[in-house]
Amino acid sequence: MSAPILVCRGLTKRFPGVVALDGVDFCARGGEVHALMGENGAGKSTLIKALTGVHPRDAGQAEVDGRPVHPRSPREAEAAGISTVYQEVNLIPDLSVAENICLGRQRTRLGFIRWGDARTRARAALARLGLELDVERTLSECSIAVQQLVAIARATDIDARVLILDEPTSSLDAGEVAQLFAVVRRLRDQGLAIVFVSHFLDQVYALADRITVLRNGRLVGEFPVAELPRLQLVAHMMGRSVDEVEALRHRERPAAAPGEPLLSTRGLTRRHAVLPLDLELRRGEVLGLGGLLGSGRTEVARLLFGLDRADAGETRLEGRPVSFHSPADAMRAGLALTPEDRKTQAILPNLTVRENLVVALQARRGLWKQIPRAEQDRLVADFTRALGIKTSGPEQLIRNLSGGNQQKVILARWLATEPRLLILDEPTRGIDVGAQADIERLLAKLRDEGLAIVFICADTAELSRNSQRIAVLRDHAKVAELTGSDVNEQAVMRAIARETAA
Amino acid sequence: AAEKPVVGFSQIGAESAWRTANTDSIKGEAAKRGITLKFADAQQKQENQIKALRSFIAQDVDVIAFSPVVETGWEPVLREIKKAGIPVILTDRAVKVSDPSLYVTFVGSDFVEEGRRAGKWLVEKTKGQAVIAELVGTPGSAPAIDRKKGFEEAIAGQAGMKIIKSQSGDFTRAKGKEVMETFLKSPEGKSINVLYAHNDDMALGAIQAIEEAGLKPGTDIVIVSIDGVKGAFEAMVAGKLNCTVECNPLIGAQLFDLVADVVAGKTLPKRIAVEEGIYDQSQAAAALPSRQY
Amino acid sequence: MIVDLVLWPTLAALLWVNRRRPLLWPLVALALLLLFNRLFTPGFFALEIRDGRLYGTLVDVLNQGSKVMLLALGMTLVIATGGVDLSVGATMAIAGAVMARLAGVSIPVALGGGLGVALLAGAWNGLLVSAFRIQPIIATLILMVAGRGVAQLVTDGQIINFEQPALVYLGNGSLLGLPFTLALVLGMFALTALLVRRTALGLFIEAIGDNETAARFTGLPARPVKFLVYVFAGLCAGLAGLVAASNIKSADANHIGLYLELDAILAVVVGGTALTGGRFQLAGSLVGALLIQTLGTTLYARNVGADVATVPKAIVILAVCLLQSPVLRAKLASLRRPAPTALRKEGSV
Amino acid sequence: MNLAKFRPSARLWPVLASLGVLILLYAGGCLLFENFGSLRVLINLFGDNAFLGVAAVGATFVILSGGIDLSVGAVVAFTGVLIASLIGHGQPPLLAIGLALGFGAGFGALMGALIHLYALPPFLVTLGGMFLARGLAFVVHPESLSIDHPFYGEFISQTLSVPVSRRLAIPFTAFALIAVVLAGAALARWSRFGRNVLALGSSESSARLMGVPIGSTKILVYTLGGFLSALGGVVATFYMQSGNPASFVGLELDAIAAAVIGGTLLRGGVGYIPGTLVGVLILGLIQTLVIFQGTLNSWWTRIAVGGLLFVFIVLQQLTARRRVG
Ligand SMILES: Nc1ncnc2c1ncn2[C@@H]1O[C@H](COP(=O)(O)OP(=O)(O)OP(=O)(O)O)[C@@H](O)[C@H]1O
Ligand SMILES: Nc1ncnc2c1ncn2[C@@H]1O[C@H](COP(=O)(O)OP(=O)(O)OP(=O)(O)O)[C@@H](O)[C@H]1O
Ligand SMILES: [Mg+2]
Ligand SMILES: [Mg+2]
Repeated sequence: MSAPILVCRGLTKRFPGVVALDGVDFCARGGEVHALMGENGAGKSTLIKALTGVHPRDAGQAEVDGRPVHPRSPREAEAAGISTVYQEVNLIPDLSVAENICLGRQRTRLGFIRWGDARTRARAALARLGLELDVERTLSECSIAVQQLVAIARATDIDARVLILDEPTSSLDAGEVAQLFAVVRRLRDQGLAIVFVSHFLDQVYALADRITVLRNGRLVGEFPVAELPRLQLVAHMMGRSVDEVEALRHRERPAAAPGEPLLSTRGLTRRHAVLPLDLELRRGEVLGLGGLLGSGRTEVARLLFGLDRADAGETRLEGRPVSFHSPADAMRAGLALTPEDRKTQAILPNLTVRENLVVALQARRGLWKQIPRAEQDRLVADFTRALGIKTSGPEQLIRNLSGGNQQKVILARWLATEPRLLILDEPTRGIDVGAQADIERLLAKLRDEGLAIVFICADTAELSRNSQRIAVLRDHAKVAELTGSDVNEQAVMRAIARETAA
Repeated sequence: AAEKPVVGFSQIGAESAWRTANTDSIKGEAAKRGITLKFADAQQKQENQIKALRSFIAQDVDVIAFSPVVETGWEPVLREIKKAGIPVILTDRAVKVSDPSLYVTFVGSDFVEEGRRAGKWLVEKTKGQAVIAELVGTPGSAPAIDRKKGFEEAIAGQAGMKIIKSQSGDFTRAKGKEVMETFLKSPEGKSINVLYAHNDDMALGAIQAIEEAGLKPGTDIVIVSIDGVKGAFEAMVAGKLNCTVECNPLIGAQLFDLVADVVAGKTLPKRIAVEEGIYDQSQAAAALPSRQY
Repeated sequence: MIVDLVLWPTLAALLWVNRRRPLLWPLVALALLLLFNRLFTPGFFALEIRDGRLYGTLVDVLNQGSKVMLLALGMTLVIATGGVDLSVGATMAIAGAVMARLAGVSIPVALGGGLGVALLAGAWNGLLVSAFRIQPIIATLILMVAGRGVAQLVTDGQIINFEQPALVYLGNGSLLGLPFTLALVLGMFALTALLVRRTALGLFIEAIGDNETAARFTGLPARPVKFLVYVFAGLCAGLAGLVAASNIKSADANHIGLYLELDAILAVVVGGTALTGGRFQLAGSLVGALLIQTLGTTLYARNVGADVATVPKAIVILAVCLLQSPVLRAKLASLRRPAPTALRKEGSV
Repeated sequence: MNLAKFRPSARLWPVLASLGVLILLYAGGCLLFENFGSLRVLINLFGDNAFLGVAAVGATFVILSGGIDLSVGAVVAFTGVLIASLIGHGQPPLLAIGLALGFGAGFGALMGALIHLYALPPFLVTLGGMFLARGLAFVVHPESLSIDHPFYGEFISQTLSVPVSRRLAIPFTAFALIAVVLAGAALARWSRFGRNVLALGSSESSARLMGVPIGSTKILVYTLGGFLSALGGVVATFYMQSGNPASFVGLELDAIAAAVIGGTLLRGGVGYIPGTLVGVLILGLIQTLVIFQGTLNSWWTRIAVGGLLFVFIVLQQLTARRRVG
C-alpha cells in the first residue's frame, strides 16, 4: 500500500440547523485515486471545502505528507499542495480562458505579466485534456462543459501533492471523460493523491482504487474498490440493506406507444447556432438529444423555449404555427425547460426553497393571482416528498442546499407548472444514484401520463435508457434520428462516430 | 475697435431668485446694447467656472467678466487670461490674488457692509437689547462669512445683545424653516426675540416656522435679513419681516458701461460699489411695486 | 412624561417583535439615538398641544422625515431589482414646480399635474433601464442632471409661492393632532406593502434582483417589472416633492430634494436591503429614513455646524454598519459564549 | 471544432463605441463653432479635466473590483485644503503633497479594511468616508484658502508646462493625467494585482476558490482609489492654487459616470482604464460644447448636458448592442 499523503481526522462542520460533517476521518494515498461517495447532501463537498479552507472547520485536523495543515483559504491550501476543482464551475466568467487557467500564477517579467507565456501554458493544459480552443475567448461565452474542462485544466496545471475533483464529469460526454481519466491516471502514476467525487458509478469503478462513503455527514467506511460490489456501495450510501436496494433497482419496461404529435419544427434555423432542423415531439414520448460537446443541443433547447429567436423556419404546436418570443410565451403554451447551468440560469440563490419552487408557476399565473401560502406550502411538501429533496425546511435558502438537491428543486419548479412539453437539459447532473433512479422513474411516469419530453444528456447510456427516440446532433445539425430498436448506446455512439469520420 | 466687443460672462449658477435677477439684468443689458454675450453657467462649481474662463480665451472674446464662486483659486487662470491679453471684470464677489493687475476692476456689493448695516439697524430698533438667533448662509461661502463678520462688528459694543443660536440654513427656505424649528424648540428657544438671516429666503422659511409655533413674526420676533427680494417686501407689507438690507443684483447697465470704458482704454478704480438701500416696514409698501425681482 | 410612557414601550415591543429579523439593528440604532437625546438634549422630547395639534421636536422629525421616507419606499423596490435611482431628488423638484405653477388653476389639476410629471419621469427612467438596457446609475444620472433644469424651466428660475389651503395642508396640516405627512407615509407604506406582499410583485422583484438570468429563464416579466418599479419610484418622488414644496409654500426648483437621493439610498441600505438587489425590507427603509432624520435634527438641536455635521453623521453610519456586520456579530457572539476550547486547539494545528 | 473565430474582442466594443462617439462629438463641435477646432480647446480638454481623470482612474479600479467609492469628491477637497493649510503654515510643498497622498492612501486602506474585515457594503462605508472627509476638510480650514508659494506659482505652472506657442502651453496637469491613465492601464492589464481586481469584481466567490487573495486585493484597491483621489486633489491644487473644503461636491458621480461611459460595467469585472479617459473627455467635451454655444442659462445648461449625455449613451448602446445580436 502506498504512503498516505492527505490525512484528516475528526473533521466536523456545522451549519445553522445541520451538522454537515460529523467527525469524519479520511485518508488519500499517493499513487491512488480515492473516490468519495455519498448521496446528495451527504457532505462530500463540505468535506472538501473544510479541508481546503473555504469553510472554517469546527473541529478536526489535517496533514499533508505528515505536516499539519490548517489552510484559512483555498490559496493557503494550494500552497500546502492541495489543488482543487470545486463542484459547479468556479471560474471568472468575464476573463479569458487562458487567464482563468493562469490566474494567480501568471509568470512575470519585471513585474509585467507575460501574456504569451500564459496563453501557451493554457493551450498546453487544455491540450492534455484533448481540447483545442481559442484561449482568448471570454469564459462566459463557452459552454458549461468547456468551462468544466477549463477548471480541470487549471487544477492540473500546478505542482500539487493532492488533486481534488468534486464532480468534474457532471457535464462531460464520454470522450471528454476518457481524456480526463487519461490525465488523472498519468498524475496518479506520478505519485499524486487524487480525490474524486462523482455520482456515475461506472466512472468510479473505472478510475478509483479506493472508496470512502459518507452518509448524513458521517463516515460509513473506507473500502478498496475490488472488495466493494456496486450494490453494496449503493446500499452503504443509502443506508439500506443490499436486498432493499435490489428491490429498488427493479424497473418497469418502457411503456406504451407514443401519442399524437404535440410540437414540430420545420427548417428551424438560427445563425451560428442551429442549422435547419426538423423535429417532431409527440405526447407520451421521450425524445433524446444526443451529440458531443457543443454540438448544439442546448441551443436547440433555447430555441424551442423562446430564449432565442429563430432566423428562419417554423414551429407548429398541435398543427398550428406558433412563435415564442420569450419563455413566458413558451410557458403559456405549456412548455418547460430546466437549463443546463444551474448556478447562473436556474437558482435564485438568496431566496428560499419555497420561493424557488413556486416561482415558475407564479410566473405562469401572472402578477395578480398570488398563489395562496397554503397552496405554496402544499406544493413544497408534495415535491419535497416526491423527489426526496433534503432541506432543513421550506424556508431554507436554496444556496445552502447541496448541488443535487438544488437540481431537484429546479425540476420541481417546472413540474409544478404541469407542462405539456418538458425540456430537460442535463437534468441528472450532480444527482446521486438513488435520486437519479427516482428521476428516471418520474420521467417514465410523466411520459406515460402523456407528457412530451425532450431529454438532453451527455451520458449516452442514460440517454438511450430513457428515450424512445434519439436525434443525434453534430456541429449544430441533426445527423441521425434513431427509433425503435436502434435506440441503444452503441447506435448513438456509431451515429456520432460515423459522422465524425465523414 | 469700432465693432461691438464680444464679452464672456461666467455666472455662478441660478441658486436663488436674486441670482436669476442678476443674470437677467446682465443678459438683458447686453441684448439692449447689441453686444455679443457668451454666457456660461457654472452650476455652483469653481472648476466649471475655470473651464468656462479658459474657453473664453479659446473663443477670443474681448472682455471677460465673472462672479467668482469662491474667493481663492483664481491665480493660474487669471494669469493665463492676462497672457492672452484679455481684460477681466469681477462682479458680485471679489477674489484674493497676490497680483492686483490680474483684473481690471470689481463691481459688486460689500457683504461686510451689508452685515454691518443689518446690525446697526437692529441696535437702533431694539435699543441694544436682543436675544438673537442667526441663520447663517452656506458654510464657507463669502457672503456667509462676511455678513456674519459685519453683523458681529456692529453689535460688538452692545452688552444687551447676544447671539444665542447660530446655524447654517444653506441660504434656502426649506433649511431656514427646518433650522428655525429646532431653534424655537430648544430650551432657550422661548427667549429668542430677534432673528438675523443672511438672506431673505431663509428668513421667509423661518417666518413659517415661527407662525407654526404660534408666534407672530415681526412682532414677537423681530426679523432682519439681507438681499431685498420681492418676497421680502411682501412679507414686510404683511408685517412679518421688519427690515431687509438691499443687495442689488441689477448691475447690467453698470457692468456694460465698464466694459465700454475698458475697451476704450480708460483707467478704472479697482473697486466700484453698487447702489444699495436698506428698507424697513415703513418704506416697504411704497417700494414694493417697483421691485423687479 | 406621556411621551416616555408611549415611546419606550413601543420601541421595546418593536425590538422584541423583530429580535430575529433584519429590522433589529436599525431599530436598535434608532432607539440608542433617541435615548441619547432623552438624556443629553434638553427639550428634544418636549411635546405640547398648540392649536389642536402636537407640537415638538419629535413631531418635526416625523414631518421632516416624511420626504426621505416616501423616497425610500420607491427606492427600496428599485434597489431590490438590482438598480438604483439617482433622479428622485430632481423628480421632486419637477413635481413641486409643476404643482406650484398649476396651483392657481385648481387643486386637483395642481396635484394631478405634479404627480403626473413625476410618473412620466419614472417612466422615462424605466424605459431607459428596461428597454434600452442602460445601467441604472447612468440612466438615472441623465434625469438627475437634466431634471432640475426642467424644474427651473417650469418655474423660470423663480421661487413660486402659493397659498391654496389644500396645497399648504399637504405638508403642514395635521390629522388627529399628528402631521398629515405621517398619514401619507403610512398610507403609502400600507399600499406598497399590499402591492408587494399580496400580489406576486414582491417575489418577482426579489427573483429579478437575485438572479436576473434565472428569472428570465423562469418566464418572469423582468423588463415590465423593472419598468414598473421606476415608475413607482417616480410616484414616490413626486409625492415627496409635493410635500417638500408644500412645506415651504413655494417651489424652489433649485433646492427641493437636493442630495436627497443619497439620503434615500442610505435609508434603504441602513434598513437592511442590499444594494446588490434581491431581498428587500420595506419597513427597514422607513426605520432607516427615520434614523437619518433623527440624526439630522439631533445635530441641529445640538447646534452642530452644518459644515462639520458630516463627521457625526459618518460615525453613526459606520456604527450602524458595524452593528449589522455579520462578521462582527459572530465575533461578539463567540465572546459571549465561550468557545469549545478543546476542539478549537485541535482545529488550529 | 472551429467555433473559435466567434466575436474575438466583444468586450472592447463599448470602449470603441465611446471613442467613436467622442470623435463624432468633437467633429460636430468643430463644424458648429468657430475656434472649436483650435489646439487650445484640445489642450484645455486634457488640462481642465485632469483632476477628474486621475480620480476617475481610481474609481474605475474600485468599480472593476465590484465595489464603489463615494468618497472621491470629499477626499479631493480634503487633500486640497490640507495642502493649502500645511503650506500656509510654512511647510514645504513637497512635504505637504506627500502627506496628502499618504493620507489619501491611508484613508482608502481604512475603508477597504472595514469593507473586507467586517463584510460591510462598500456603498455605506465609502458614504461614511465621504461624510468624514468632508467634515474633516472643514475642520482643517472652514473656508477656501489660497496657496502662495513659488513652487506652485513658478515651478508647476511655468517651468513644468510645455509651451506650444507664445500664448499657449500644455499644462503640467495634462501630462499628469496621461501618465496616470497609462500607469493605470498597465497596472490593470499587466500586473497580477490588476487581474486579481478584475477576477474579484467578476465573481468574488469564484475568485476566492481560485486562490485570489481577496482581503489584500480589496484593501489595496481601495487604497489605490484613495491614493488616486488624493492625487486628483494634488492635481486640483496645481490647477487652482488653492484648497476649498466645500469644493468638488458630487465629483464621485462624475468619476463613476466617466468609468461607465468608458465601458466599465458597474457590477465589476469588465472594463478598460483607457475607456475611462474617453469617458472623462466626453463629459468634458459636453461641457465645452455648452460653453461654446454661449447663450444657455442655468436650466438650459442642465437640460443640454443631460440631453447630450442621453444622446451619447444611446448611441454608444446601439453600437455596442450590435455585437450581442
Ligand atoms: N453554506 C451552507 N450553509 C448551510 N448549510 C449548508 C451549507 N453548505 C452545505 N450545507 C448543507 O450541508 C449538507 C452537506 O452538503 P454538501 O454540499 O457537502 O453535500 P454533497 O455531499 O456535496 O452533495 P451533492 O452530491 O449534492 O453535491 C447539506 O445538507 C447542505 O444543505
Ligand atoms: N469544445 C468546444 N470548443 C469550443 N466551443 C465550444 C465547445 N463546446 C461548446 N462550445 C460553444 O458553446 C456553444 C453552446 O453549445 P451547446 O451548449 O449548444 O452544445 P451542447 O450540445 O449543448 O453541448 P454541451 O451542453 O454538452 O456543452 C457552442 O455553440 C459553442 O460556441
Ligand atoms: Mg457536492
Ligand atoms: Mg448543453
